[in-house]
Amino acid sequence: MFHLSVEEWTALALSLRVAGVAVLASLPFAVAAAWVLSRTRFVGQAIFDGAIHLPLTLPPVVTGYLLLLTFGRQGVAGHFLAEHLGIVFSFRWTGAALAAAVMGFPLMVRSIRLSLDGVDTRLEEAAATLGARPLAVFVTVTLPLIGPGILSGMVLGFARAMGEFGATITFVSNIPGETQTLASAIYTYTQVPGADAQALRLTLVAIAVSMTALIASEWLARLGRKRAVGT
Amino acid sequence: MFHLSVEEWTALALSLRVAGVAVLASLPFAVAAAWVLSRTRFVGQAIFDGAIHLPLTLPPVVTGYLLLLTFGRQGVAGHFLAEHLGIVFSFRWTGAALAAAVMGFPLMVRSIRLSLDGVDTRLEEAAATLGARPLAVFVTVTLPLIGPGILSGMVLGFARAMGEFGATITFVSNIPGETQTLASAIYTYTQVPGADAQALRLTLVAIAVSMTALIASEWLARLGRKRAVGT
Amino acid sequence: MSLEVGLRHRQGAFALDLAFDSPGGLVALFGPSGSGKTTVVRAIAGLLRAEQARIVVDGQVLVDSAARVFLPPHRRRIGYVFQEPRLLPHLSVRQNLDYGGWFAPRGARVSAAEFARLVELLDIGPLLSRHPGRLSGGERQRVAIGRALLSSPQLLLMDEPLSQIDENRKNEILPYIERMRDEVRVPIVYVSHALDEVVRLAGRLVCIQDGRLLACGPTGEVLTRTDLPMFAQRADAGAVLEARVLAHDEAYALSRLACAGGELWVPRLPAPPGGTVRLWVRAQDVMLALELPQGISALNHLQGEVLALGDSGLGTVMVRLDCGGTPLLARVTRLSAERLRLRVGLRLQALIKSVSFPLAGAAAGAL
Amino acid sequence: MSLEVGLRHRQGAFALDLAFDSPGGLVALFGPSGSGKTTVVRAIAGLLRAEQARIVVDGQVLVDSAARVFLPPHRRRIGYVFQEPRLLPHLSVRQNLDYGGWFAPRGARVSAAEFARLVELLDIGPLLSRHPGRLSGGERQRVAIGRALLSSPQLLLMDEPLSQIDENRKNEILPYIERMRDEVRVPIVYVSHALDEVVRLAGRLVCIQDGRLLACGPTGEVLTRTDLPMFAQRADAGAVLEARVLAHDEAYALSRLACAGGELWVPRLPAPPGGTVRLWVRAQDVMLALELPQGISALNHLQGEVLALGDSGLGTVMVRLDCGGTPLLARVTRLSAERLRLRVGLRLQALIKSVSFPLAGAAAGAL
Amino acid sequence: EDKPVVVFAAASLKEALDEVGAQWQKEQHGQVAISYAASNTLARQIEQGAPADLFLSANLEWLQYLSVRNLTRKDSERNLLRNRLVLIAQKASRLKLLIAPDFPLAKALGDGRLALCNPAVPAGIYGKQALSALNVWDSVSARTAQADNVRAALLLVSRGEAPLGIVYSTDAAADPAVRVLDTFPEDTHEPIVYPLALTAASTHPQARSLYDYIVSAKARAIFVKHGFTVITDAAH
Ligand SMILES: Nc1ncnc2c1ncn2[C@@H]1O[C@H](COP(=O)(O)OP(=O)(O)OP(=O)(O)O)[C@@H](O)[C@H]1O
Ligand SMILES: Nc1ncnc2c1ncn2[C@@H]1O[C@H](COP(=O)(O)OP(=O)(O)OP(=O)(O)O)[C@@H](O)[C@H]1O
Ligand code: MOO
Ligand SMILES: [Mg+2]
Ligand SMILES: [Mg+2]
Repeated sequence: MFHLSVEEWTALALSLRVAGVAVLASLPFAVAAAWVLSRTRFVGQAIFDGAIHLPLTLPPVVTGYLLLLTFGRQGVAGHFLAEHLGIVFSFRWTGAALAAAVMGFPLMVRSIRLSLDGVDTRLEEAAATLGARPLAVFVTVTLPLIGPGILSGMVLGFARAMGEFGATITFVSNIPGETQTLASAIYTYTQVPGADAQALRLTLVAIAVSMTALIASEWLARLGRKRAVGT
Repeated sequence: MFHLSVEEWTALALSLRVAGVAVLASLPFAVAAAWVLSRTRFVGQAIFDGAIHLPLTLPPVVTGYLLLLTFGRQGVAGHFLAEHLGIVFSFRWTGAALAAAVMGFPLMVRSIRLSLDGVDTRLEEAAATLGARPLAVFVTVTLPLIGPGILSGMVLGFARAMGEFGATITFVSNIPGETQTLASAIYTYTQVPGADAQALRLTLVAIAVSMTALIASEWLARLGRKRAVGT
Repeated sequence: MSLEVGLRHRQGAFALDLAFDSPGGLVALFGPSGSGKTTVVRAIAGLLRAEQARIVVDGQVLVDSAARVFLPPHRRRIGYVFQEPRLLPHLSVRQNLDYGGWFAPRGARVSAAEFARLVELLDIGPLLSRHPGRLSGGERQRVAIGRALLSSPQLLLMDEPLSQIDENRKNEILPYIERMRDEVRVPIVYVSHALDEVVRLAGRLVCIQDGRLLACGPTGEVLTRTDLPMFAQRADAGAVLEARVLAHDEAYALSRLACAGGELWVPRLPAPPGGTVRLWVRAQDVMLALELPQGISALNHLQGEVLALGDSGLGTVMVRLDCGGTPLLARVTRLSAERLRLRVGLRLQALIKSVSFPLAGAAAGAL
Repeated sequence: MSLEVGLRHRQGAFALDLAFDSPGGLVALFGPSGSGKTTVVRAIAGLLRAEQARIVVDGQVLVDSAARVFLPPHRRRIGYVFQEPRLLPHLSVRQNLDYGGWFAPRGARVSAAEFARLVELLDIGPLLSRHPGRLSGGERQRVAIGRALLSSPQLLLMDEPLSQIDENRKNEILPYIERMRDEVRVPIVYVSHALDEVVRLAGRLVCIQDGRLLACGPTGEVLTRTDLPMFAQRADAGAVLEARVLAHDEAYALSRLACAGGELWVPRLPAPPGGTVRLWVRAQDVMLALELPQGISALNHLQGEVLALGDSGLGTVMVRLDCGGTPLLARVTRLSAERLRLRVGLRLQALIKSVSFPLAGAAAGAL
Repeated sequence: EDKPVVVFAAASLKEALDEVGAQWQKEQHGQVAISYAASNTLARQIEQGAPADLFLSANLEWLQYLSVRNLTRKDSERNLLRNRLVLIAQKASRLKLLIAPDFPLAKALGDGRLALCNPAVPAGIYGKQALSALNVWDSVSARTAQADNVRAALLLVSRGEAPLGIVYSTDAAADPAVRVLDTFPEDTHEPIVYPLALTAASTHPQARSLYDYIVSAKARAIFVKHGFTVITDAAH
């Protein structure tokens, strides 16, 4: 039952790459956004916050359309990136990664922000008195302390990326070997009468992958927790 | 432009009801699941954790099918609930709420768990020495301390519920007035060439709703934070 | 009111293995930092499940690992002043103080008058509506003390409760603790590094080092043991005199006492005539004279005989005296010792100023 | 090494409004709980941006709100021992200790030998690889002290650093602080409720109450002011003698000093002959005699004249003496005062045991 | 309370069927609720007991799926509409291309892609059939961008992401940003048929009335207006 076709192996590999890249590439931005939301106050913050949550609130298909309009070959951002940085999203796995990153972004930001809100700022003060500049405080104190939130955000982002197909398929279509992820493949099977077995098979694969990621994250979290008990 | 048809008003109202009920009804379960994951160790915990994350990992359509198979009129759980408790999900708004709840569940559990992991257990110890039984400790100490996580989880769950259509449409279809939520309505418009304006209009409504919910949650969070500064 | 503790537990590299008991009253845990005091208190509170434990308070078995008995913390009716304040950050000071009352049995709740009195005593009235995050360090500690005292405990655990409290407030709080000990008759386990607090409060002293029992016994006995460098080397080493109150002189605010060695004038004590008191006499406050000097301000002189001479560091000599049955310690410079030709058996006068007596608790009930 | 502080700030119901300065050395902040000590220290550290502030250390303006100068904390090169330990929970003890070194300028880093010495002194060697969550309360406080001292600070802020440290360790740590003060010549702001620490360490004493300055001046002067009930009512009230070191007697571990009123024998001081020292003489340790007694263990007697008599509570009388220019306080019971017929102008002998001198810092440099 | 007649219909029928439904409502004073989704979704839902009275599928297969399970009223099954498959380009495109066997589709694409539907949805199946029949599938199969649905394929072309696309003529007509280059001959693919049936579980008294209205001449005019061909003979 778990014999996968070449195409399915490709889809699995692609899913892992897309989800991995999406999570890692968006992480710095997620941390930055969380920091801005948690630690600063500015006019229009609610709008910023709302914009980050949009991909969660909107039907994925709409997000996909918006991505297409913005990051497609003809889109403003897409055009700019292609011209100046040589980054092309349309019909590439990079586009799938972008879609996955955008869809997972609110989840990552929320988790990280939640941790950030909970950081005892007295520890940051202590680090500052010891000569650490704000950036050094962030790297040596804040970042390690929000480790659980970052990890949690990454798990959510990864899981979401594995399951996402609505925005992906709309944005970069469903090209086997390039943009067809496991989720798209499963979706495709569900559309065909009599393909239930195949869909189930791939679903089990997806479950296995997520389970592995989850267990790894729990293990990492426990490792971190073991070291730091109380203050 | 913002003149909504009766059907669209209905969809909006339904979305709010579905999202609200989904979040509120699943909250106790989410808190319980988070507590189990954070505070207990048992064999098969990884599987429990994985199961909770499934709706995030799987394509929503798959989740929808699984719900249809389980909670449909012919499904085991659906049959049981209908027979013994009179709760019918299939093709009712309650089903949409169930789908939204299931889809948002991992997000809520994660947030709450993250907060729970961060609770200073020394405070719970202090409460216990003052005579509070475990349940009382939980209600008077733990729950208030994880307030931010609960709120954050509710925001995520609500937003997800507002944006969800994949599982909903698959589970309870897209029946105006009964199961057609804002997201489903938007999705339907996006399927039709030339309906962009309508889709955009509803999208803006969805954004406005989420923005309101978000601002309300921030306000609540700030209220909570103002009261409790440090230990 | 009795207390019986036996513990065996490992945490990390630290091994705890000790047993002690107390007939009641206040028992002080004394020992260097890291010796295991907090660990013992946590075990008594039920926050630590020791590998082997037997803890009995007042006949009630709280823990007996052999019999698999373990009463959870919330059923032990304890008031625990933690080493760090541990106030509930989401509750106001008033709610923190009330917290224990929410769970105390109806009859045991503290009255409004008692609440007001304690708030007044701890000087936390103006803080009641504030949240703990907006308090100073000492204010937090005072609220923590109040919270424990207001929970109507049947056992009080206090882990360095006065460490950040200033002298004047300390002198107001100590009598309250004494009242809990003597009138409310709550058994108290008290951790402190301050010998004056220990002497004043503790009927029984338990000394711990590296997780093991070094000494356990009546405070006076343990403190005068010269084999415990923990005390002998301290600047405030001394002896505990037991004495009977003869009378009070209200005009001069003095009390007249009788101990085995003679009569003493000390600052007015709260004990009734006829009661027994314990007095801490620091070795450095005792002056030795070969003959009784005249026209001197020191009111007290006991005649005694040198029992032993020991080096007590820094060029000083610790002189153990027996004053007609009352043990006394005096610390003098080696130069003085030579000038006075101190030797075992020498009879001399020990002079003690009245004002040098630290206020000792009226401890009749506590012994 | 000078320090100049002017602050005006409101937080909640509390208003801070004070100014003080110090020529350098160690300045102690003294005052009841909630009086604003920590707030002042936080402002000096730059963790609190006071509404109006001017803080100058050693000529360097750290804050001047009028000129809109505000040096951020990380550029102030401070070592701050917080009132609560505030160790970084995700770092090991060793990493916590090293933390300040990561940011100190290359030349200023502490040597491995110095690190080892301090670790030894604080007795935290076995804890180096542990994380702060697994330490006892006192262990945490010691690590926090080590962390601040090892950050090569140009200004040390210590907020009740020894509150949970036992007596023996305290006596090991205090000389180190003295060395920082005298040899490394780091200005130190020291908050403490313990008068013995203050007397021993502080050249200058700043008394705060309710956010306002009560007194500021050389420690000896402030402590002998009888208008400050904060001190006069304390059991350990006393006077500060200034004296010159004449010689040391190594055999007896004593030092011979000369003060205006005569010569004194005190336990061996670390000051060099010819240096000036400050000695804290508690009023309760001074015995008064109309004539010089013979055959007595007290090595020191100064002849003096009664300047004033004042009630000092609890049936005792505070006697202000002038011993040939040296001020001295003696506390005796009212009964003694009457028996000796004490009155202004009476000449008498003040007896002080050598061992009753709390070890006072060799403070030549610190004054 | 008037319960509506519930119609389960393929998403691509939305505009036309909404209008038909509204007309019927006005004329017969009945209530109608139409649930649009993918045909497969709807079929499975009917299988699971969905309260649908009518099913309007985008292909024969999913009606068949229900029919063999006896979930439709056999006598009500009929092919209602027919659609055509067209080749489209962006409005602004200068491309000229006529469909014929071995027509130079690959060359016309250049380095672009051919927007197409997923072979899981009917439009994708028909497109692949047509291109295979014309012997050009092999040359472009690796160059397709398979969209989730017709609408998405259309968008790829109208946004210029893909130079060419294959969609239904009804869809192409609704999007002013695209231009039809040519229509595929009907013999190159299975007929594109939208079948209609009453469900076996339907109990709504007005279901039949709506059914009749949908197959009536009045409805026919509306479908035609939206670009469909109406199949008049009740063939099956
Ligand atoms: N965050 C805060 N918000 C409002 N008021 C505060 C806050 N922190 C402290 N206070 C108040 O400011 C005053 C001064 O506090 P501070 O911490 O400086 O006192 P302190 O002298 O250090 O006392 P302690 O000896 O108890 O540590 C106190 O009355 C306290 O209640
Ligand atoms: N969580 C822990 N894990 C491992 N070892 C611990 C832990 N907590 C404390 N210890 C060690 O156990 C020993 C006893 O700790 P305890 O807190 O009982 O000391 P203490 O006597 O209360 O000291 P202090 O006066 O400093 O508060 C110490 O050596 C300490 O390092
Ligand atoms: O809600 Mo979706 O349906 O992720 O694509
Ligand atoms: Mg302790
Ligand atoms: Mg303070």
